[in-house]
Amino acid sequence: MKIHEYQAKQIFSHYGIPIPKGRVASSADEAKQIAEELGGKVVIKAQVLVGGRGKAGGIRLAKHPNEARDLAAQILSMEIKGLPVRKILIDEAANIETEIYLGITNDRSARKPVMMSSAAGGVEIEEVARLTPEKIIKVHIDPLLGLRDYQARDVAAGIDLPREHWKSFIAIAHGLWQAYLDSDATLAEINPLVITSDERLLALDGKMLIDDNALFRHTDFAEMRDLDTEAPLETEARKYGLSYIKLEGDIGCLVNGAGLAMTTMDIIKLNHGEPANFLDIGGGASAEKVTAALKIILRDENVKAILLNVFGGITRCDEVAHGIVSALNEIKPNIPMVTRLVGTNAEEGREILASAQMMTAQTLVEAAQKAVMAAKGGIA
Amino acid sequence: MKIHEYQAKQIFSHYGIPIPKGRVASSADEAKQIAEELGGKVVIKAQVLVGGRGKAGGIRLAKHPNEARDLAAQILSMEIKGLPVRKILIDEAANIETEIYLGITNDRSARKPVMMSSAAGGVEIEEVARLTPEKIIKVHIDPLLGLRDYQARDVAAGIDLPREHWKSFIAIAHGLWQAYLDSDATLAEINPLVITSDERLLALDGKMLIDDNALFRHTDFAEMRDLDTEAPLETEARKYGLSYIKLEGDIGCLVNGAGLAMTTMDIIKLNHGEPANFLDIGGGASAEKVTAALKIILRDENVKAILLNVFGGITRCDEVAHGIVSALNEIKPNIPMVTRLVGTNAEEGREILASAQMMTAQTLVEAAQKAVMAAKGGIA
Amino acid sequence: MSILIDRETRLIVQGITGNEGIFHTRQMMSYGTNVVAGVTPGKGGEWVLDGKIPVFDSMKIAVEATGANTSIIFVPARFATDAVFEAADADISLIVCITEGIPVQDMMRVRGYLDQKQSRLVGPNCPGLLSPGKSKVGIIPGNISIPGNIGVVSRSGTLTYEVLYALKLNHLGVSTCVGIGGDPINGTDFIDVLSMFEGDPHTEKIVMIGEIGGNDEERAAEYISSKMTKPVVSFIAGQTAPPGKRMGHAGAIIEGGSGSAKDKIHALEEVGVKVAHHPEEIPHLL
Amino acid sequence: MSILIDRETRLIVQGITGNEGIFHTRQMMSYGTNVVAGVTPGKGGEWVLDGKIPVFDSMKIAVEATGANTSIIFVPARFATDAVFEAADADISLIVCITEGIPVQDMMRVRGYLDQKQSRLVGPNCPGLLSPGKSKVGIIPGNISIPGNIGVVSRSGTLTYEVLYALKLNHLGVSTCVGIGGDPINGTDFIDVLSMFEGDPHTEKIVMIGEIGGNDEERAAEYISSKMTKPVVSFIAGQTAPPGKRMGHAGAIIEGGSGSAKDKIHALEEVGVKVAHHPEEIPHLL
Repeated sequence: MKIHEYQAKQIFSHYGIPIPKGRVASSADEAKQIAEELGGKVVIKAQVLVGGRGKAGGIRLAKHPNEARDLAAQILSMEIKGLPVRKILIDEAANIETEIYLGITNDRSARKPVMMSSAAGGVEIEEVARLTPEKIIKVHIDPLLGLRDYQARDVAAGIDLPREHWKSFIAIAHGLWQAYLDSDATLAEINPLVITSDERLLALDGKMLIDDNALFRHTDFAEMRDLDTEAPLETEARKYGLSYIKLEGDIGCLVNGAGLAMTTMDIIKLNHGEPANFLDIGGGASAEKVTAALKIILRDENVKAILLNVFGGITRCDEVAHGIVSALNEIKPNIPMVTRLVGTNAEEGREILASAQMMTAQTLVEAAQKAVMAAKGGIA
Repeated sequence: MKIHEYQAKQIFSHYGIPIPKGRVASSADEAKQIAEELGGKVVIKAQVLVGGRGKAGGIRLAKHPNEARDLAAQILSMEIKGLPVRKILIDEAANIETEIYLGITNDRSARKPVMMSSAAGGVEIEEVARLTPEKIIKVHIDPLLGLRDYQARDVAAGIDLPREHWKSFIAIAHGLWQAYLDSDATLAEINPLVITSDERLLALDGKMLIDDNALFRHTDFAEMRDLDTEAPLETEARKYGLSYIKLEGDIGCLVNGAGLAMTTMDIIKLNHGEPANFLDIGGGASAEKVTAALKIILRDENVKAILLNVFGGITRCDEVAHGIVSALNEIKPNIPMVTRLVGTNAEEGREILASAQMMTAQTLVEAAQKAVMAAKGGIA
Repeated sequence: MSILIDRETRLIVQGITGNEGIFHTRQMMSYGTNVVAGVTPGKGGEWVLDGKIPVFDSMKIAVEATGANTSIIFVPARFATDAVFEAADADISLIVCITEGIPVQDMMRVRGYLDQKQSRLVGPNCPGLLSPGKSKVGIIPGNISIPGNIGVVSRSGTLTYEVLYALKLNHLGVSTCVGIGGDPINGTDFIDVLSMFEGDPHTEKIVMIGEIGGNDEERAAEYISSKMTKPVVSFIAGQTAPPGKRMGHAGAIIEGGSGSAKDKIHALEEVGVKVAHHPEEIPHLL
Repeated sequence: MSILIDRETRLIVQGITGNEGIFHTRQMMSYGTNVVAGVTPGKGGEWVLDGKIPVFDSMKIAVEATGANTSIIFVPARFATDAVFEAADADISLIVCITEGIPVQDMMRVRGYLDQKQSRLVGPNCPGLLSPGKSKVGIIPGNISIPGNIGVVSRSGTLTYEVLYALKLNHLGVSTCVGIGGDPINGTDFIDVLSMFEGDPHTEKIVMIGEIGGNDEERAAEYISSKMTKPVVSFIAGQTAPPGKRMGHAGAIIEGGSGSAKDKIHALEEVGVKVAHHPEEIPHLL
């Protein structure tokens, strides 16, 4: 889960990381008032959860409160990469001498957190990694021991930070580690961490991703979820415990299991169709879950056919078939559906569906081909 | 460093461990007022840092505020094992069903913290360990991982705690672990942890020892040190960075190094004398340190002779000798002194001392024998 | 022969008294797995499954009482890491964690701890293991696979069942199927299992089922190239998955430009691994 | 021969630019120890001791530049554990920590970590090691001991010097003297050193100097009884120490009725170890 820059910076500040004076606003008048409080030059930053805000004009410098108001109004009326700007952050402008990158993320291969830093701050770290990987200093952190002082120092030395800033940098590194740890973050990033012309270190921008699996111990974060960042159907699906991701195609997919759901999409594509979504209904396949899933798929107007692919393992296919029939009776979709049931009691399941006049398939490939044909109007 | 029961219980409470309602007082009137606030039966407990308060009459039950005042006055006028009672804790009286012991300490052999518990609470754990060791449940805690839930549960099961109390017990165990950890304790102990007649767990008494070496990160604890618990000369010595412990004998010892200082005491005893103190002046042996040490030894009125034993290693013995002479010139002690200098430049050192008309010795045994004789008036 | 589980497996079920625990314990027992005990804190002393299986309060006591060497975990995510630590500290040599939804930082600590121990963890967020005809420790349906000489290792659940079923339809049997789970950090990875299959005389060919996210498949490709003599056939799910989106599994995400199916397939084909276009093609590549 | 340090020792001094660091580095170099570098964070690039010794910012860089295998730590207590972690992570095989006053919980974490590593820690709160005529890594005066075949291991500082000096006066030489330090939890204990002496062909007899507190001496007695073939002579300081009082060393305390000199002497004599009444008696018991 992503949280906004202003939220990340508030967390950083709690851990002693210096951030610019500033506040969040949702109207131009508020922005003007904050600019007055901050006494002069401010930076106005769109709070949207996509990269490239700056290029899109979502970050602007205002030299006095009236300009702040005008620019705020302008930014608040924008959409950036499809996301409306609902909030803006008004920060005191800083005089920047140097820009540094400092972040902590999970290194899956090493199975450890890794702290990364680069003297090339202000640029996305993936960009630096691609162009000048030698400029990135990495240290792996022992998950049982935490960040050691000497590691933070090695990072400071590695990016050739002037020695007079080591002490502050090490304190910031420790703050970032503690923020990452306590927040169950999968990414905690300061970019840029700047040295100002009056020789202070300051976290000008902040980004945090929170582990969805850990939200049970962070109810405060769960409330921070910005629903603008996901399709409304994704939000809806989450309520039913369904894992749904909207795509651009026209064949709705309803599958049990994440790997099989991805595979179903892949086979549709392989047969020259386009999946409309990823949807994993999880273990079992109760009538309620199938019903909820079908409803969500049908709300996507692009959908021209549905492929329902269930591997009956522990759950028996005849039970699943009954679930499907009962769901269909409730919804009565008016688009073609192909159903594939495999595994335990698949034969019985298929008979139940056939009597309900469903298109059925035995193999994955057959199911995909039938769905593609149905979406193209081949079967009506 | 020991801290008082009321201080330990405040810390415990901060970590969510339930403690009785109560407050500390230093006068009988205060005690009465607190008893009134607590609305009835209270326990009045002398806050002195020695065991056996109860037996000495330092813990009393008062049935109403006036009785509380009288008993408080009585306890505040006591001395328990030589320590004056300056503060009392007034706690709401609890109806006790069961008494449990729960503590965490450092297991030196295992090099890990160990949590210990016993259904025989209210008794000193050493006593339980001696009489019925099988009644003590121990779990070692991984210092990098901390106390695990399952370990706390195993302890609860191990002492046959009724299952309805497991959840509270586990929470208390975690609180105690966190208190121990954050406070750099060498012991954190709840004894007794009681089950009340209304089925609550309550930490009735608490004890914490803090690692002296960790006080640099706990300035708040350093202020809690109760100077009543150490001889005034020990407090004085600490100011000079000297490690001094007062004993009952008459031969003052001044030695560089803790092991050698203990050995010097041992050899005095072996030669039928009695050491008046342990004193380690540490590395080097500057005139200032020798002077401070000599002054402290001389303030002990029992001292009839002084044995100064210095092994010159890196420090040259002639330098040490100059330090001694300069210290003697300042203090001019009027009791006999035996000096033994060994190691680097010992010969030169002994010459300097001889010209200052000091008794000198070459071997440890010789030095001890001369000091013992001097203390008995054999040399004047 | 098989790897990790066989007729010598003596299993404890952690969280046996929950719905899932009791259901799958029954399934495993019907399959012939030697379930020796269950553990549910606070329910020690009870007996479940028609009085056949004793329940203990703690792993330590259960292991002492039964000499178990394997455990399977069916407890909710917030308690699951503690269950892993408890099993490891009770010297269980194989711990299988079915639980989905464990926070990734918890798993990093678990790995940091287990790396000092003798215990192997399989999972979490996995369907467990099946050695057809011998033992089942997990939730893989027993009837979809027959004994044989193909080793199967997979990050997925039902997709694995598809593959096992496709193999069975083609009369191909399996030595052991290991579901390593769909989380970004798990106890056992492809390389661990590949090396065990390489060392197992009864496994002749291997099927490796990967998916988007991370670079376990790429590292496996390197390992196959340098260390494996047995043929490996693979399938990678998620060729049509969009970047930046978590596809059901916590670990199935293309991020920062890495973890795509394309890269994985490329890496595998580079070292001579045949990569199937879809699961039903796998039997024909073996 | 000797144990732990010899002419192959390549030493880094952590905290070299402090007063103690520079003083003892000079002493070690005069003794012939091969000091290859110093580390003081923030002073990398400087040269000390008449431009002979380079100073680096970090252990990693210093080890890479010099191929050091040993380090000695002269940094204040609040930074000393970090210095130990840094040395261990730089794969230093022997770390000698002179620093006194490290919190005991810090040392428990250090031990917990080092037990997973290849690095051995000697100390903290110790005088270090001396292999007479070969190498000195620590603060033991070089001139009070001569080469020979007696191994010395001790929890104490100046008391050890007394013993070395008494041996020298009796023309008895030493293979290696190891000061393991006076803290309750340290990196190397009596048993570790005894086993190394047992395996060292040039060590024929051993002197073990204990003191009150803990039960390292008791455990050593057991070890001597079951594993040692070489004679051990001992001395235990603190026979007159009162219980409950910390005698200078953080580890020298009789608490909860255990750790008394009497118990230790008894345990050692039980297994045939000759225990001297005072240090000057030791040469005569060898």
